[in-house]
Formats: sequence, structure tokens, C-alpha cells
Amino acid sequence: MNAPHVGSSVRRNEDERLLTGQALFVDDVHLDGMLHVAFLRSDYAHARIKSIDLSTARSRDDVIGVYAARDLGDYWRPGPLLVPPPPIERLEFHQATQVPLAKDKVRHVGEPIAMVVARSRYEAEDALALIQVDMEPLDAVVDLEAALSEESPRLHEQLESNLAAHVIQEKGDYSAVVDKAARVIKRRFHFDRGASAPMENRGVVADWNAKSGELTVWDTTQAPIPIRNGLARLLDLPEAQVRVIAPFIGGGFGPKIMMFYPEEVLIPWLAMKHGRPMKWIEDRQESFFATTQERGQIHDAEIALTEGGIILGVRDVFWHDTGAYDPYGLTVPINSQCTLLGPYQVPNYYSEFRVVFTSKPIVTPVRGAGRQHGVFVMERLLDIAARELDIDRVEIRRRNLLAPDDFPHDHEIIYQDSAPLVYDSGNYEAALDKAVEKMEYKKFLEEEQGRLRAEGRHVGIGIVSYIEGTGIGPYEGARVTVEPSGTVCVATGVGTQGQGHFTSFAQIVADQLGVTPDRVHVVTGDTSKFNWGTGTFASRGTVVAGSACHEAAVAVRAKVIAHAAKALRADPGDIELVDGWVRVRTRPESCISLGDLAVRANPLRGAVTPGTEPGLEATAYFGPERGTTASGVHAMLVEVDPDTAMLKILRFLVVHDCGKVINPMIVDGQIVGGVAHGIGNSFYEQLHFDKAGQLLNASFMDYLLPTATDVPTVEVDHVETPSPHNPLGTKGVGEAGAIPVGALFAQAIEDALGEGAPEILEMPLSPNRLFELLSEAGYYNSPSQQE
Amino acid sequence: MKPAPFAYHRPGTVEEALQLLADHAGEAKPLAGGQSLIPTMNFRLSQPKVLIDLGKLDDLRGIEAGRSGLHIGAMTTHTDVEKSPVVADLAPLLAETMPFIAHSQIRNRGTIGGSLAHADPAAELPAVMLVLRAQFGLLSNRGHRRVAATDFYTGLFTTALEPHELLATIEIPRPQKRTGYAFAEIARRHGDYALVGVAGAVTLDRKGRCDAVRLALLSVGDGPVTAAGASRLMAGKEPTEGLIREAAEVVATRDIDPPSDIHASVAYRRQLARVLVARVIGQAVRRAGGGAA
Amino acid sequence: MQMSSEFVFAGSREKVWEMLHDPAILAKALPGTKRLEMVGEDDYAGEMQVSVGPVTAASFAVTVKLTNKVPPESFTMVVDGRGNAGYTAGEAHVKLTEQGPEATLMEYSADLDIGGRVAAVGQRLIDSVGKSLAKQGLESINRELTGPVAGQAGGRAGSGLAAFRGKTAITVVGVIIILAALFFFL
Amino acid sequence: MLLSDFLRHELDLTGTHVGCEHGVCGACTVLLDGEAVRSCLMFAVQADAAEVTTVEGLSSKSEALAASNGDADGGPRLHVLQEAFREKHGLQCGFCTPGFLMTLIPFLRDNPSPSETEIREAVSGNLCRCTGYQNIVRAVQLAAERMGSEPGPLS
Repeated sequence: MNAPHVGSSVRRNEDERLLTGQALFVDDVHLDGMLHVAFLRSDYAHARIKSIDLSTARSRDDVIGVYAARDLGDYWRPGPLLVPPPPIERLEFHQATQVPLAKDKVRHVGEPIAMVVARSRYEAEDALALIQVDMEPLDAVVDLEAALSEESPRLHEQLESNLAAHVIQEKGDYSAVVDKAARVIKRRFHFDRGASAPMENRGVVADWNAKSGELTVWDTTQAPIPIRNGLARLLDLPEAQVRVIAPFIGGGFGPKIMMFYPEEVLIPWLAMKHGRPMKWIEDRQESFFATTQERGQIHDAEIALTEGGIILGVRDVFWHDTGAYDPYGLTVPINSQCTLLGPYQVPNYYSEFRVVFTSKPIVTPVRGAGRQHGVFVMERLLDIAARELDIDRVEIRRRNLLAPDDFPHDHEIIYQDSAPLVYDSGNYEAALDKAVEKMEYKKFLEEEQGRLRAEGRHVGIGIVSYIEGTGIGPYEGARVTVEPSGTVCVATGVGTQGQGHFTSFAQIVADQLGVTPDRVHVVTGDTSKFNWGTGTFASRGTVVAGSACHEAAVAVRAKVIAHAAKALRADPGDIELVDGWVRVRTRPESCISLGDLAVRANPLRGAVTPGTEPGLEATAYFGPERGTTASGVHAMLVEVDPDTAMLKILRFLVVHDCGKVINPMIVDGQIVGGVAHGIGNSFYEQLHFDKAGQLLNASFMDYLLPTATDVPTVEVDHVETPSPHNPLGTKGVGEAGAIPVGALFAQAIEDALGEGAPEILEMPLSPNRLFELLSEAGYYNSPSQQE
Repeated sequence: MKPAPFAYHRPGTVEEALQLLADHAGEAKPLAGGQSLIPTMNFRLSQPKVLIDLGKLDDLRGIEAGRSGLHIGAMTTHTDVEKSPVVADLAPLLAETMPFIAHSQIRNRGTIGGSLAHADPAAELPAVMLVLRAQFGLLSNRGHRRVAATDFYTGLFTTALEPHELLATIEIPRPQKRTGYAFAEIARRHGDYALVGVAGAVTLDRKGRCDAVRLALLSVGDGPVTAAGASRLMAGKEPTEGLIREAAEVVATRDIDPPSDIHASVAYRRQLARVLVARVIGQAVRRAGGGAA
Repeated sequence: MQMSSEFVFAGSREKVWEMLHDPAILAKALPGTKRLEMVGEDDYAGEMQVSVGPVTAASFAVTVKLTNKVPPESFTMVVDGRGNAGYTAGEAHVKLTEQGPEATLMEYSADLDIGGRVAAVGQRLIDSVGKSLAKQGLESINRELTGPVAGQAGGRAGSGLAAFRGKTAITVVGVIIILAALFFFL
Repeated sequence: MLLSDFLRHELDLTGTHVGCEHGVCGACTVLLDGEAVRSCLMFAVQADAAEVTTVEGLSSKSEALAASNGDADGGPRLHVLQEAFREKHGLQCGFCTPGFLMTLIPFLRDNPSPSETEIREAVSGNLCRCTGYQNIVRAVQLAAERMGSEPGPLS
């Protein structure tokens, strides 16, 4: 038997195409006669559309078509509610989903108003300038709390207020324990917006073949099958006549999910209307308005503890900014609500949130999807509690961690997947111990920090814990086929955006069929190759689709053994699959290649035995009972230069538990990439909106993605507690790196500044903001600054 | 993000370029390296009717050491300036500053003349030219003239250049004796526009006192900003740590009137100026051979 | 964008009030106005074509209403300018105080929303632009006031459009010049 | 027309990617007469008479110089740098990768044994959202090491 490929750092199958410029991305699709589309977008955050004059633009020779909402006829309708709210008692939810083109009103800057079809993108953009839109500006809705006041302008006239949802979840009775607490700590926390900012912007190409009645759409989506199904419904076509292809995608990070973005719905419509291939590629400036964003929340939180630092309960009331529409339901705030509990024993919990419509771009999950906020609030409360109770930061965490025998652990509230929040497995203290030891936490605090301070250097250490619900249902499927060449083909319905699915799925299948992963050809994201599935989100690709691949491969393996036993006249129990050969264990010279066996399994004469299927092929579906609970600890050493308010990260460590690791190289890559995103969200990236709802930094010049000189080398280590919920024992990892970084920055910076440091209750920070906090804390008035 | 249509000319000689510029005065933009102009055009915030590409004007490219100092053609790329041993020898401050300008891919296309004529208040080179007391050679189809860097910058993105004129050469006098130079800036990320930057030169007399202190800052005003108050304060005095701190305070509180934006408030810019000016003067004094600082 | 400043004119308050209401003078001081018409009492509409630095051919439709007029002391302008590169909208308050027979203090404060592409990519320079142009505009007016043209200042009765135009020009030009300033180096 | 659009849509050399069109992300980096430039900040006409090298030209052009890792089944041989990216997992979604490669080719030519700091500064004008950069740095280190023991690439 070959050494298993699962668990080893197999080089990626997809890399060669990507490295040589041969991988197909959506903007690489060129079709004969293709036309190009550009969108006219609102400059105003909130305004009534009084009139739209398309005549000048239409009169240009190089313009093929110009459309506003009224030209769409019946096709104009609000988008679907993508994720209905979970069944939580007393839940209040008001649906308002985005429309293809604004008709009467615009509700955020960048909302599309009209579109131009031309022979080139250049000409289409020329014509945009000729469209006259008469708008009556309305006051913008920006501040979350003010948005819910009586006086606030209303975004959606059909609703009574800007309230999109109101949810309360409770466990135990917080109000009963708060009086008994030795210490209650209350703070207000702010988290502001960031962009997902994949390097590839969105794009859609659509091709309508009137003769065959087939529509083909290339789309930068994380979820091609739901898009196919939705487009078929919208365009009144059989699902079988619509093919959606998500080819190579240049990063997703959440917003490329099945959004039914206006452009996603309109480009296929235009292709059918004009009978010509149509292309729209989002440019970077558009992406800052037209692609969904995340992270605006305000929390009023409190924690009740004993003198010994044991958590009695937590109360959190928060506001969540959903932007102008709420197509993604409550996923993000429920993630915040559920993730706040972290790896801790929290016997009493009161959590209430309000989701608020604002005149800003739409909010849907972005890498972490609300979990950041929960972790930030809980970890900050524990840091403050540690300080006030004079308990070491690590120690207060240790005293509250769930123990390895506490699993499954039921938190008695409902998670985003509508299932109860039950942790499946974990070993939190082991991860914390590992981080403490590797960072030499005690030695740093007792020896190093003082010595550095004496040299005038402000260096601090941070160490935080988190959990992450991953790998949720409902299901994914996969089909595994052995071809006559011996190549194994795997098809699944998920899309892939750089997570290495071409390789990790290949490893899973290779181990079952006794081939090397490079002999396994994986196809993802093409609805003509696999018909069922949901998509890549919530750190679920490898967990759910990977498990489906595993199940299908197991079924094919059984077929291989059955056929081989017959062909080789051996006992099925003696058959082994090695190096692409199927042979009898006791007499290896008696063998047949996998490819030849595939030929035999598909006979051209004779008869296939009734009750069996031709070929070495199987399809399997996997639907986990509930999600898996990944967890981890992040630690860092940071140096602060208070004179300039600039930071330097000296060391960064992640100890992570994603259960069974399929490919360590890929898993570590996911974690490190997530950390970089988290560093961005903590100190570089912030979407600044003014009171009129204008985004003030809609370019890569002012929206600062961290570069190679900003992200340190990240050390990664693992704790492995396999999940009982899937055959591979794996848990998701795509978002983990990004989640606790804000909390880590806050703690480490405070530690670096030492006595008199400002309390950091907000993310993201920046040098400018840190300077303000230091100024407010009186740092620049202190004698040490005056000398 | 595609540029609007424009007419394009690529003259083969300087004379041709000047004639085109005169013919299209007001509606033509000279295209040097294009690393500021083209992104502006891609955003359609700039829509010149005519572009005059200076890319083939080899006469405007090159670095020469003359008797009076360094001559640099306006179309010389940042990379060529950065890598030039002659520049390192005759204008160490310029050589030291070059790596701070954006990134290598930009420096490979961007030109020294383009940057100086663009007059962005966050650009490093105008401030450096003030400290180096550079002279700019301007050409038009009516003749040529020389303008001192100090007279060249007249306001926000505004220079002494007339619409029909081209910046052709930059002349930098040879370094003075007992003079030390230094440059420092703080940017959000490597290669970004600086939040504040400082270029400085300190000339000491034989007794180690300040003969002349020249400081110019970027990103704190409409263009490069000269710190005259600090220079006056230090003139004739021994550059002690205390005096340097005092000079930095004068710059931060009196010599500059910085703007605020989403990356840095007025107060933060003053603080950065305070820190950087002290660092730059200190280093310049050390390089000039001074001991005290 | 919030702007506030003060400026001392070399002239009496009445004369400054007249100046600020004289379109002929202000047009000279603030180029770029292609058209400006009175469409009602204290209500104006027009078009500006501005070309500043590397920014060329930005065209804006502008309207302004004058309110709260207390001659020769104060007035408010409600400004709305729209073009392909963005918009500006908001209010500006102007107050004149006598400081001597030939010295008038003008205090102004403006609270203007700037939207569209200019707001999205021009933040780095908006503050500088506001400061720089307000100063330039007011200095031009002052030059007119102290120069030979000042004597001819007739001033149409009730016309506040010049003042508005000055103001708007300051604002709109400000908005536009930032376009000049996109990043990097030529 | 921008050089990036000309390469991609007129010549169908779609390996050069477009990420921001304002000169920040570096995805569109190509070699112009051997030096790295942003193809979104140039008009195609400006490249008249110049030599432009895109990522498509990397593996074939340097075939003779590539490390001995060509696939047995005759697949394209990768440039040493490309192979190092693959071995060190220096790419995830791969969208930014051509820009990194084209930035690094002249960098390694001029700096055959760079320090980690030099490598990080060299690619600081290229954005990557997936990798956190550290495997890119490791790939460059590996490539530099291998190239040191072989004739230089694309020199």
C-alpha cells in the first residue's frame, strides 16, 4: 500500500497552469462578436431619481444599447433572500433585497442606475458620461444608532423604520447572576468596515446560443450551482439549458458567493436580448461600491466574574450594519453572537442585536463573517477583567476554558446554519499551552520586556483564543470516475478560489484508489460537470465537498475491487490498489491496470449484470449533521514607537486545530493568508464613510492592503482533535487566520505601552488613530516626552 | 476605468515637441513617465485632448557631472538616477532619497522631470531640490530660462512652468564642504506617499557651529515647505541635542501648516514633523562631522 | 468637507458687500464660469468648466440660492454643483464685520458634501485644496477691491450671485483640483 | 488603449492580469526591454519598438535554463522561479502571481543573493491577498539558491 497522501504536503495540481499564465479567469474569456457593458452608478448615497435621459447616449454610433430600470420590464424584480433567518423565537426580520437597476431611489453610492452596451469597454465608458440623471438628494443614513431614531430618514419606504432585524438569544439567566458577581466589567466596542479586496474583481461573461437554446455564463462566483438554478428561474429556462462556469477565480473571501448581484442577473439578460456574447468586468473602483463588504458593529457588552476570574455570565447588546439591503439574512450577526462565547465555559449569556439598514454598500460575509467581532468583545473583556482582578491574562483564560471532556458542548443557542450551537470537539488548553511555551511568555514578561524598556523600546506580547464554527451543511456532492486511461476524474459543485481543492480533493481520492494525486483530475465550478451543490463559504469546502469526494471514492473503490476480484479470480479481500494497478496481495504478478479495469467495466458487447452500473464511477453526497468547531490561539510580539505611533510585528504564532489535516502546506497557507487579512483589518484597512455616506477611500491608494513589508513571517503549529462529524475528521480553516487578530493587536499594543496605556476598544486602528488615543491618554504630556 | 479618447503625438526631437506644445497650448499634456497622469486618466478625472509623449526625446535623458555640479535630463528615469554612481557622489541626498519613491516598477518608468513638474505636495524630489538649491532649465519654442527650485513651486500643483514650456534639465551644485545631508519620511506602507517627509542639509563652520541649516518638508503644505524658522534658530549656534529639539518644535508648531486627511490629522502630522526633523538634523550634523549631536 | 476661515479686505463693509455681489469682478477673479443666469430672485443656475493643473475639462452644472440676507452683514448660500466627476452640495455662511474705515473682516464657514469620484479618490488633497483655493480666491477679490476696477463696481441690486459664484468656484475648483493629484510620480 | 488591455485582448496573452488599473497592485507587471513596469500605466503605443516580455514568455524562453524538473510526460518546463513558487506554495488563487514573477525576474538578475528584507522590499509594490507573502519570500530564496548554482535566467 502506498503511503497515504492525505496528511502530506503534496504540490498543487493547479499551479502549473497558474504559473505559466495558462489558467482561465473570467476576463480571459474571448468570444466572437462579444460586446462590453459598463454601468452608470450613483454618486449619491441616498437620493430620489426624478428622471433619466438616455437619448444622447443612445444616439452615439458606437453604442449598441442603453438601459435603465424601466427598460427591463418584468425582468426587473428584487433579488432573492439568500439565507432565510434561523428559527429563533421572537425573531423579527424585515426583508429588503437589492434590485438590478435602481428605479425610484438609490440607497448607496455605486448602486447601478443604467447600463451601456458597446463594442469595447472604452466606448461603453465614453457613453456613460452622456446619460443624464436628475436626482433629488436625500439625507444619508450612516450612524447605526441614529438610524433607528424617529427622526432618521428611512431607506425603505415600505418598512416602518431602518430596522432590518431584532434578535435575542439567551442561555441561563444573566440578570440573576450579575448581582452575585464579584466584578462586572462594561465597555462599548466599535468595529468598522473593510473590503474583501480579492486581487481579481468580479466579472460575468454570458453567451446565448439561440439555436440550441443554451445559455453559458462564466461568473466569478463561489457558488455556481445556486447561480445556475436562480438564472434558469429568472430567465424562464430549464436548468439543464443553463451552464454556469466558475473557472479559476482570483480570490473570493466571501462576497463572490451566490449574491445575484445586479450584473450577474443583467449580463445574461443582455446576451439573450442582443443575441451576442456580453462581458462585464468590474473595475477596482466599482468593486469598492458594488461588491459587498463587512464588519460595521457597535457592542455594549458586559461580563460578570467571580473574584477568581471565573465567568458567571456575559451580556451583549449590539448593532449590526447591513448596508442598504439584507439579502444574506442574519448570517453575520449570528456568527458574532455565537462566536463571542469562544472556547470558554459561559453559563449565562444574554445576547441581543439589531440589524440596521444604512445608506452604504451591502454587507454580507467577508472572511471571518462576524466572528471577529465576537472574539474581539470576549477577549477584550477578559483582558480588562484580568487587569482589574490582577490575574495573569493567560491564567484567566485557562480558568475558563472548556475541558477536553466537555464535548460535545451545547451552548443552548442557535447557530447561523439553523442548528443548535454545539461544539463537536476540541482541546483548548493544549493549544494555549503550546503557544505559551513557544512564545516563552513568562520569560518575556519577567525578563525581556523590562530589559527592552530600559533600552527605550516598547515591546508587548499578546495571546488570544478563539473558536470558529466551520464546515456547515446542508450538503455537497462529488462524482468520481476512473477513465480508460487510468486517469481519475472528480467533479464537485463547489467553486474554488485558491484553496487548493484541485489538490486536496485529489489527495483524498488518490488514497482510496491507489494512485498518485497528480493522476486525479479535479473539476470544480462547472454546472455541466456536476449538478448539485451549494458553494464554497463558511470554511466548508474541504470538510463537506472533501467528505463527499471521500465517500464517492470509497464507492468506486468497492466497484474496482468487485470487478478486479472477478477478473483476477481472487477473493475481494485479497485485492489491493497500488500505483495505478489493481492486484492480488498474495501474488502481485496477477494484476490489471486501473485503466484496463475501467474498460472492462464498460463492455461494448455482452451484458452488464442487472442491478449494477457500467463503469468505475460513483456519485456521493455528504451532509454533515452539524458543523465542526475549529479553534486556535494566536500570539504576537509587537513593538510600538510611541513617538510616531507606528508598529512593528516582531513575532507571530498561530496554534490551530482544524482536526485532521489533509495537506499541511495548503492548511498553513490558508492560516498565514488569513493572518495577513487580519493584520489588514487591524491596522491598515478601513473603509471611511463620511456623514453623507460617501466612501472616502475607494482606491488601492487609500485603502491599504498590507504588503510584504507589513506582514511578518508567521509560525504555525497544530493541535489535532478530529471532528466526529465527517469521515475525514477534518474541520474548516479558510477563515481562521483572520478572526482573532484584532483582539491580539489590542492586547499586545496595550502591553507594549504598559502603565497608562489607552484602553483599545475599537478596530481597526491606524497610526493616526493610535496617536489620537495616546494623546487622549496624555502620553505626549508626560515628563518623559518633555525632556 | 479606461481613459477617455485623446490625440497622441510622439515627437522625435525637442524642437518638434516644443512646437506641438505651442500649437496645442492649453489642451495638451506632456506625457513623461505617465505614472501620475495615466492613473488619473484611467479614473477619467483627467481627460486631456492631446498627449505629447516625450518618450523619444533622448536629448532630455542623461546624467552628467559638470564643473559646477550635476546635470540631469528631465526624462531620466528614477531608476537611472537611483543607480547612478555620479549621483551618489555629487548628490548623496538625492541618491539616498530615490528608494523612497514609490516602487521599482514605478521608478523604472517615472522620470525626475515629470515628478518635479507635477509638483505633488507629497513628492520627495521637490523638497530635495530645495535643500540642494537646484536650478531648473525650462525650454519653449521662444527660448530657454533658468529658474531656481525655490522660485519654481508657486502653489498646489502649480509651478513657474508656462503652458508652452517644458522642464528640460535639473542642475544641482556640488556638495559644500563640512555639509551633511539626510532624508527621512514616514509612510503607511513601504513606497506609499509619505505622511510627512523631511530633507535636510547642515553646513558646519570650522568650530562646529551651524553655518547653514536647510530643511524642506513634504506632505505638510501646498508643495515642498521650507522650514525657515528652524534655519534661523540654528544659524551660528552649536547643534546640541537641546537646540535640535527646539528647532524641531519650531518646525512642528510654526514653520508648517499641515493639512489633515484620513491618514493623518493636523496634530499627527505636526508630531511626525517634530520627530523626523530632529532625526534628520541629528543625522546631517553627524555626517557633516559634528560631534555634539 | 468643512471649511472655515477669515479674511480682512482692504475696504469698507459696504464696498466689500458690493464687491461680493458684483459678478463682473468676481468672474475675473475666478475663471471657469461658462454661463451663470438668474433664474429667480436670489436663485441662480449656471455651468462651470474648470481646468486646473493636470485636470482638464471637468464640467459642472451649478445652482445656488441665497438666504438669510442681512445687507451688508451676512448671508447664506445653498450650493449644489453636479458633474461627471462628482458633486458638491451644502451651505456656506458669510459674515462681514467692520474693523475700521478701510478694513472689513469676512468670516466664512462652509459645510459641503463632496461626492462621487472626487470624494472617492481625492481625499489626500481635499483639505489642501480647500485651504489653498479659498486663499487664492479671496486674495484675487482683495486685489480687485484695492485696484482700479474697484471704483467701477456697480453691483446689480439684489444680486448675490457673484458672491455665490466666488464661493462655488472656490468649492468646485477645490473639488476638481484634487483630481490633479492622484498619486505617484510622473 | 492601455498596454495591459492590448496584451490581453488584442494579443490574447491573458497571463498578464489586471487588478487595479491605477498602478498599485502590480498584477499587470511585465518586462519592458527587460525591466519591470506596470502595463496598466502605459499606453500600448508607447511600447512601439520595445521588447515586452509577459509571463507566457517565461517558461518557454528560459527552458534551457530551467531546473531539471521537466515533467516526464513532456509537459512544459517551468522556469526555476516558477518551480520554486510551486514547491514553496507561493501562490493560492494565482491571480497576482504573474505580476510577482515578472517583478522578481529582473530583481534576481540584479540581486542574485538577496536578503529577506531585500526580497520583501522588492515585492512591496505587488499585492497578494491570499498568501500572506511568506511563501513567496521562501520561493524567492529557493530560486536564488538554485540559480546561484546555475547560469542566470533571462540575463
